[in-house]
Amino acid sequence: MDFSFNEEQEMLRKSARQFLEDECPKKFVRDMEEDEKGYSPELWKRMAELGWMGLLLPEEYGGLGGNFLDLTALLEEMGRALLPGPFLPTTVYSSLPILHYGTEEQKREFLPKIAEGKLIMTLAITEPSGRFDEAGIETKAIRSNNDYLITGTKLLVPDAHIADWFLCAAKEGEGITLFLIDAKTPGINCTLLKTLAADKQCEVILDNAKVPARNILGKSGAGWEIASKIEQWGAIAQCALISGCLQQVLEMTVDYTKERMQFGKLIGSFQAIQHQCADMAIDVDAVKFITYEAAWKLSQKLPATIEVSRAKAWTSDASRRVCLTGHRIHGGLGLTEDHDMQLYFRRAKAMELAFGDGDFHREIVAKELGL
Amino acid sequence: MDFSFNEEQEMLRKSARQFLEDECPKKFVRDMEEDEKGYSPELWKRMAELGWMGLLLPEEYGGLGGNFLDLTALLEEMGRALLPGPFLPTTVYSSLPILHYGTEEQKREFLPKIAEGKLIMTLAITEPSGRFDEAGIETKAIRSNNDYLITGTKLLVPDAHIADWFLCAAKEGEGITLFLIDAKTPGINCTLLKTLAADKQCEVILDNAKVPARNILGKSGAGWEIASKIEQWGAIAQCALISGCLQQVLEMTVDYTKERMQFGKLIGSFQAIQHQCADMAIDVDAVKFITYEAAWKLSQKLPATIEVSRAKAWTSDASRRVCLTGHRIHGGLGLTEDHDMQLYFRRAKAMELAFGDGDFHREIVAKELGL
Amino acid sequence: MDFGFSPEQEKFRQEIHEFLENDADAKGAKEEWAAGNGYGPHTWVIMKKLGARGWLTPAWPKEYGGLGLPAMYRALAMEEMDYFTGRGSRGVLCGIGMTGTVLLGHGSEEQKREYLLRISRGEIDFALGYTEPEAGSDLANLSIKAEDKGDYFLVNGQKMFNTACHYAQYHWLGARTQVVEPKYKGISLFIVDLKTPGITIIPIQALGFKTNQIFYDNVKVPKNCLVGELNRGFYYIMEALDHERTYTTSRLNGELEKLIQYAKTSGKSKDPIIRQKLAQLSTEMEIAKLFALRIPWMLDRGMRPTPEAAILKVFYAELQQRVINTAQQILSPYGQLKKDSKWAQLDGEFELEYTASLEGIITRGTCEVMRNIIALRKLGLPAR
Amino acid sequence: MDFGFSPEQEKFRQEIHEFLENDADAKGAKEEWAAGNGYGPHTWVIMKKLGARGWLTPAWPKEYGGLGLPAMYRALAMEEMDYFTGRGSRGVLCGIGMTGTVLLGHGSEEQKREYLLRISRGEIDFALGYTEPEAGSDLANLSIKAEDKGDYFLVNGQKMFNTACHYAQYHWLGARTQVVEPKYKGISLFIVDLKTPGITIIPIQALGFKTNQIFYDNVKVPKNCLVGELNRGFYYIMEALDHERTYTTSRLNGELEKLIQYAKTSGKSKDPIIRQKLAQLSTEMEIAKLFALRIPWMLDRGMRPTPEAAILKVFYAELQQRVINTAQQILSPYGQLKKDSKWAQLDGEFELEYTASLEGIITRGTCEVMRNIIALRKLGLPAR
Repeated sequence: MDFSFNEEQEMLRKSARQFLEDECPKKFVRDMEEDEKGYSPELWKRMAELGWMGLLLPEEYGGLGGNFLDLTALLEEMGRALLPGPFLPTTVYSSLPILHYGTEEQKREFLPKIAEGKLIMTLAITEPSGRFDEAGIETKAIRSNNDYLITGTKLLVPDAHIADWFLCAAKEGEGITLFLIDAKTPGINCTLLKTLAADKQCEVILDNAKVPARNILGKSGAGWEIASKIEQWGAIAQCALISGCLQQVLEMTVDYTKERMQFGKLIGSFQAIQHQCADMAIDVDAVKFITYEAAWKLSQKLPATIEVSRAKAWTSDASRRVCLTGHRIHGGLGLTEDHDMQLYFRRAKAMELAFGDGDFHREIVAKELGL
Repeated sequence: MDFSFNEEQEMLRKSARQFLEDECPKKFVRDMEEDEKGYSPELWKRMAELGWMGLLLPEEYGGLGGNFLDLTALLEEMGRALLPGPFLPTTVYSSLPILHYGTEEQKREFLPKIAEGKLIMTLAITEPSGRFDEAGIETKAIRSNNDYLITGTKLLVPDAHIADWFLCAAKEGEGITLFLIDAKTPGINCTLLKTLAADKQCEVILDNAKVPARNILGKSGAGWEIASKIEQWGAIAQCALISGCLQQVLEMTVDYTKERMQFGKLIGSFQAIQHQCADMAIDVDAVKFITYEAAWKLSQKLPATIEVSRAKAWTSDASRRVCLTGHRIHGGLGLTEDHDMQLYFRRAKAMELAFGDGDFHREIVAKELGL
Repeated sequence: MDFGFSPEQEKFRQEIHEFLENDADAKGAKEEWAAGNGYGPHTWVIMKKLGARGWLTPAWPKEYGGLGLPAMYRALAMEEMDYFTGRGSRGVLCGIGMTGTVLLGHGSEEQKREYLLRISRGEIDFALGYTEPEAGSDLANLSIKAEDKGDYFLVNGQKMFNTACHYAQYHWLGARTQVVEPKYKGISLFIVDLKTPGITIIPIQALGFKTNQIFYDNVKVPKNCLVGELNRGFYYIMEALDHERTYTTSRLNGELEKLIQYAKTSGKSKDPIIRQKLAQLSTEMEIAKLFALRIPWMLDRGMRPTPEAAILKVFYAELQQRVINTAQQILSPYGQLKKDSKWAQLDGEFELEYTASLEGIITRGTCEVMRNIIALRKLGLPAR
Repeated sequence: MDFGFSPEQEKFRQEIHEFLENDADAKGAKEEWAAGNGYGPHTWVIMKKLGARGWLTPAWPKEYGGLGLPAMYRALAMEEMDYFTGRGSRGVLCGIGMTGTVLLGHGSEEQKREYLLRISRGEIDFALGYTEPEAGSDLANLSIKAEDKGDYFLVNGQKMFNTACHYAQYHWLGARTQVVEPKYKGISLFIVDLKTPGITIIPIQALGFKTNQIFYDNVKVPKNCLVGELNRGFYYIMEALDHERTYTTSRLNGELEKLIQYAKTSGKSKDPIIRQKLAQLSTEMEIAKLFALRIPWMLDRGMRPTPEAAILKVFYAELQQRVINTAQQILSPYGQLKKDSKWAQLDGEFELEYTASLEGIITRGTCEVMRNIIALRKLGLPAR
């Protein structure tokens, strides 16, 4: 048993925090909410130089050979800073599946470019059904000689408007196939949606988009296995982001209770506030541990279905509780757009929903328990 | 809109409180937990003299012609006093169905005796399935000339061991029929179960118990309609008991916070305790209003399915919350058998479960909402 | 007991209902409020139309533009107006709820004549001027200073979150007229024309609504603008707050009804977990309704519903959070899409409400302060 | 990070597991504890068997009967013992957790020799003697008086809820040796032989367990029974309480496993609502396990886990309530049937637990006191 990050991870965390404090202040976060791209190519390049895009990739593809716990340390800092942009879509949702399921040719084509920060990718799974399971996929892929013609609507695709390539799930006969699709393919139409978090989620309509058969990731018809794995990785990555986000909400809130006077006292001396803060602290510790445990399992390449779903179930709910308490304690001030509290509150909702909310993951846990 | 009991109801409540404070002190409640009968025939007689057994019965059958709101006022006091014994089984579960669905002959046979306190009855519906719906009934009634032979097992039958007659649901073909059964009928075997609340719930086994066809209540095969109605009446009666019970837990707990010193202060001055008490008070007010509203609908002979289920759903859950907070605040003292707090805690559970818990009634509410 | 309304009450409600349903300005006002900006031109028109019928202040005496009816009628009118005007017009407006209530009880005859009729006719409104940067829950700590200069009061200082400043004509100002312990004994109330020289209004954009900061720089306020007695303002505020905490549930109930309808049409109502949640919300909504109606019922019996208003406020605000969260879950993942986005459901209402509803647990007394009131005033727990 | 155990740790755990599974006295002890009476003859036998193997105190130095292992081994041993001894042996026993911890740190060499070996061998146990009628959460308020009479301390007063008094040999007594402000600076700790003349023990039946009131009437306690320094007792108590709040989760987890199994075999697991509840409990149980293991992990790193023990206590106690209530729901309506009743399910375990579990939210520091500790000690919020 060891509940601490190792030295390298602590160093990564420390340098990431410093870097993001400098490069991703809240002003930048606010600007990116307004910005149409929603990210800074300049910052993207610098992150690539730090090796972040290739953190989980082997050295042969230009990566650092890190594991999921390394990633967790980094993501916690990104969550704390509310870093906008296509980091997860490009890395966890795209480079990881290519690394694990791609052909050698695909790996050589995509991974080094991703590691260098020269390629932005994203994942197009969700459809109008809003479901996270295989039955939710209605986009169709029809074989035509050496190509596929893909038609359907993908929703809430993160950063699709700036992505160079998509990893897209489509129904081929009774199975699901995953395709690597060039964003410039004719027949693809991308519309930015307007969201609570002002993150950049898109509608992507594919109308007979032609994709060469060699761009299948994994096996034809066996794509859902990969998609499930991506959803697991995605879920735990969201947990790590939330963890960093909530840690910051807790700190910000506790700090405020030590400054704000009401009724002639610091509000942090009121038992009602103390107990609310205590409950936040319990939630945050729980979020960390349950997330770390799942990330550790993944880093050890152990089966982690139940651990990931436990983490996402707990974290999704805790996220709402902690942010709401943060707002309660900050009072009117936290409601103003100038205050950071509302940034965290809005982002937390997007993370809660991404890759399934509490009820969704509890049902997976139930299945894993043999219920 | 009027949220108050009328003058007569207030008088009934006041006299009931005085009577029960004198006749049903906690020592009596404790004695009855140990007592095999679980009630006092002497007290039963005195309650009958006060007209309580006939409260809801018309004057022609020896009753007082009261309505469900009158009953609510009385039951709140019984809940407050934790009155043991077969009051609800005899009145709400038995005399009311006879009044509403019985033949004139049945009414004349049973109702005056009940009103005079000379007949104890109970309801035998629940079976080993533990369900509260029609599908839970497997006890069989087989016609044999002018009689029925009834075979099956009834569980958690309140006060069956002292009942003179049972109102019993059995399956006749595809329908359910209700029978009035003399407890002395050969083939009936009654075993007292041991329960958390030390109330007297029984297993009743019927082995070819012979019941004359004229003892059918209502129509053959149409008994579930009556049973549903009884379950509604039973549920709202339990709500009224809980309401009185929780009011007393609140008062007892608030009083304790005004006496108990810790850290040099009355514990009632700690904000954590204040907020817990405030939440108890909110719960208790909500229990009352949602219960009164349903009772009012019943007293007006308006459809009340959704109101009753809302009341039982809310009240069942609030009951657990309020009693648990009562224990939290009473600390170690409340855990001792000499303290009244644990009496309320144990009884509340039985009332929560009787006629369906929160989840069960929420599903009824959902159906009524057209979901 | 009686959980129904009288035929007269039903008729009264129905008249307002039909009027609002058919009036074009009512629809326009609804859109103005939905944008979070408060009164716009349609709102002013509809307020005047409502005022002309006495519906803004049915419980006021006829001489001041009311209908002389019991408080229960006021509740019914508010329910109808809230249901139609939608978010923003939660409960009462400052002019009717605070200014009107205090003036009726403590205003001079001159003030009553000057303001009450215009309020009841919907011609003017007031911006609530209590909160300051250092006086939120702790209202008694307010520090904006009003000095008695013989002919006038000289006011200096600032206020935060004075939401109606950008459209109201008057400021309903709580200011310090004496430095004294306990602090609440040195507060007085004033009516200040917002066009008085020296007043600066700075807009603040908050989650889902627009509010303001307001600065007083040597503002001269005439003597006759003092309301009631000097230094008694805090008592008046507390008294009237019981009115401002008078929520109506029709708007939130309307949202729940939309949600239930959405669950039915989308097929999500088949999910037993969602059924449980909606049934629970519907139960809690019924309780909130009863808590809300208890207030006018008590007022009509001459009782002061202080802890009961606190119970309503806590229960309503926390229920609102549960409704919004269940909505987000049922709409998931579409709940995060804004009103004017493609694929937004139910006109993006619950995206907006997700943030805008936060205001409910904080303003007009936090839930924590409300629980203190319940503990002290209803249960009689010791203050220290 | 590492969320697994080493092969040595697994082996250690397995040995204890197998021993307890196969030992007849372990089963007897389990029944004794289940009856809520504490130690019976089988318990004394099993304690000695465990003690002989060093398993009662694996983290103590070898010279005092320990195995000189890290605290993590103690946690593993406790987990196994709790799983098998069932309810009642929650966490640590006073002799091991409180007396042992304090003596190791502050006892005289004579005391260590006199008591530690006998504790570690399972030969003796201590009754925790802190709580008094007027000193529950407010331990510093204890008033039982120990007067220094030169040759001995003269003790007068009473204690409440001293659970082990009817089977332990010694009383681990916190008594007032000085009347002083702040009160906690006048408390000392003593080891008192429960057979000392002047001691009267009155049994109290509580929900699901037996406890005692104990009266001291001019009891003479020898000077060498004072533990550590005079008037430093409160510091020792606080230090050791971090140990007493070291819960293991194996017992509660065992209950949850039974419940999950019951849901499967009874078909209730098909109900989506019950699936949700069990999945949630299983998630929370995992968190509780990690919170529990954090304590020995910190102790092994020389850290003092005060707020972390408080987090564990709150989370565990409140989780226990949720487990019991979900059990009642799943077993409904059979959950109310007692162990020896016809139709009782799962041996009536959850009927017993429904009341017995209440103790968890109250004793060893209420959840409220724990939240204070988290706020002050972990988050650094101001005390006043």
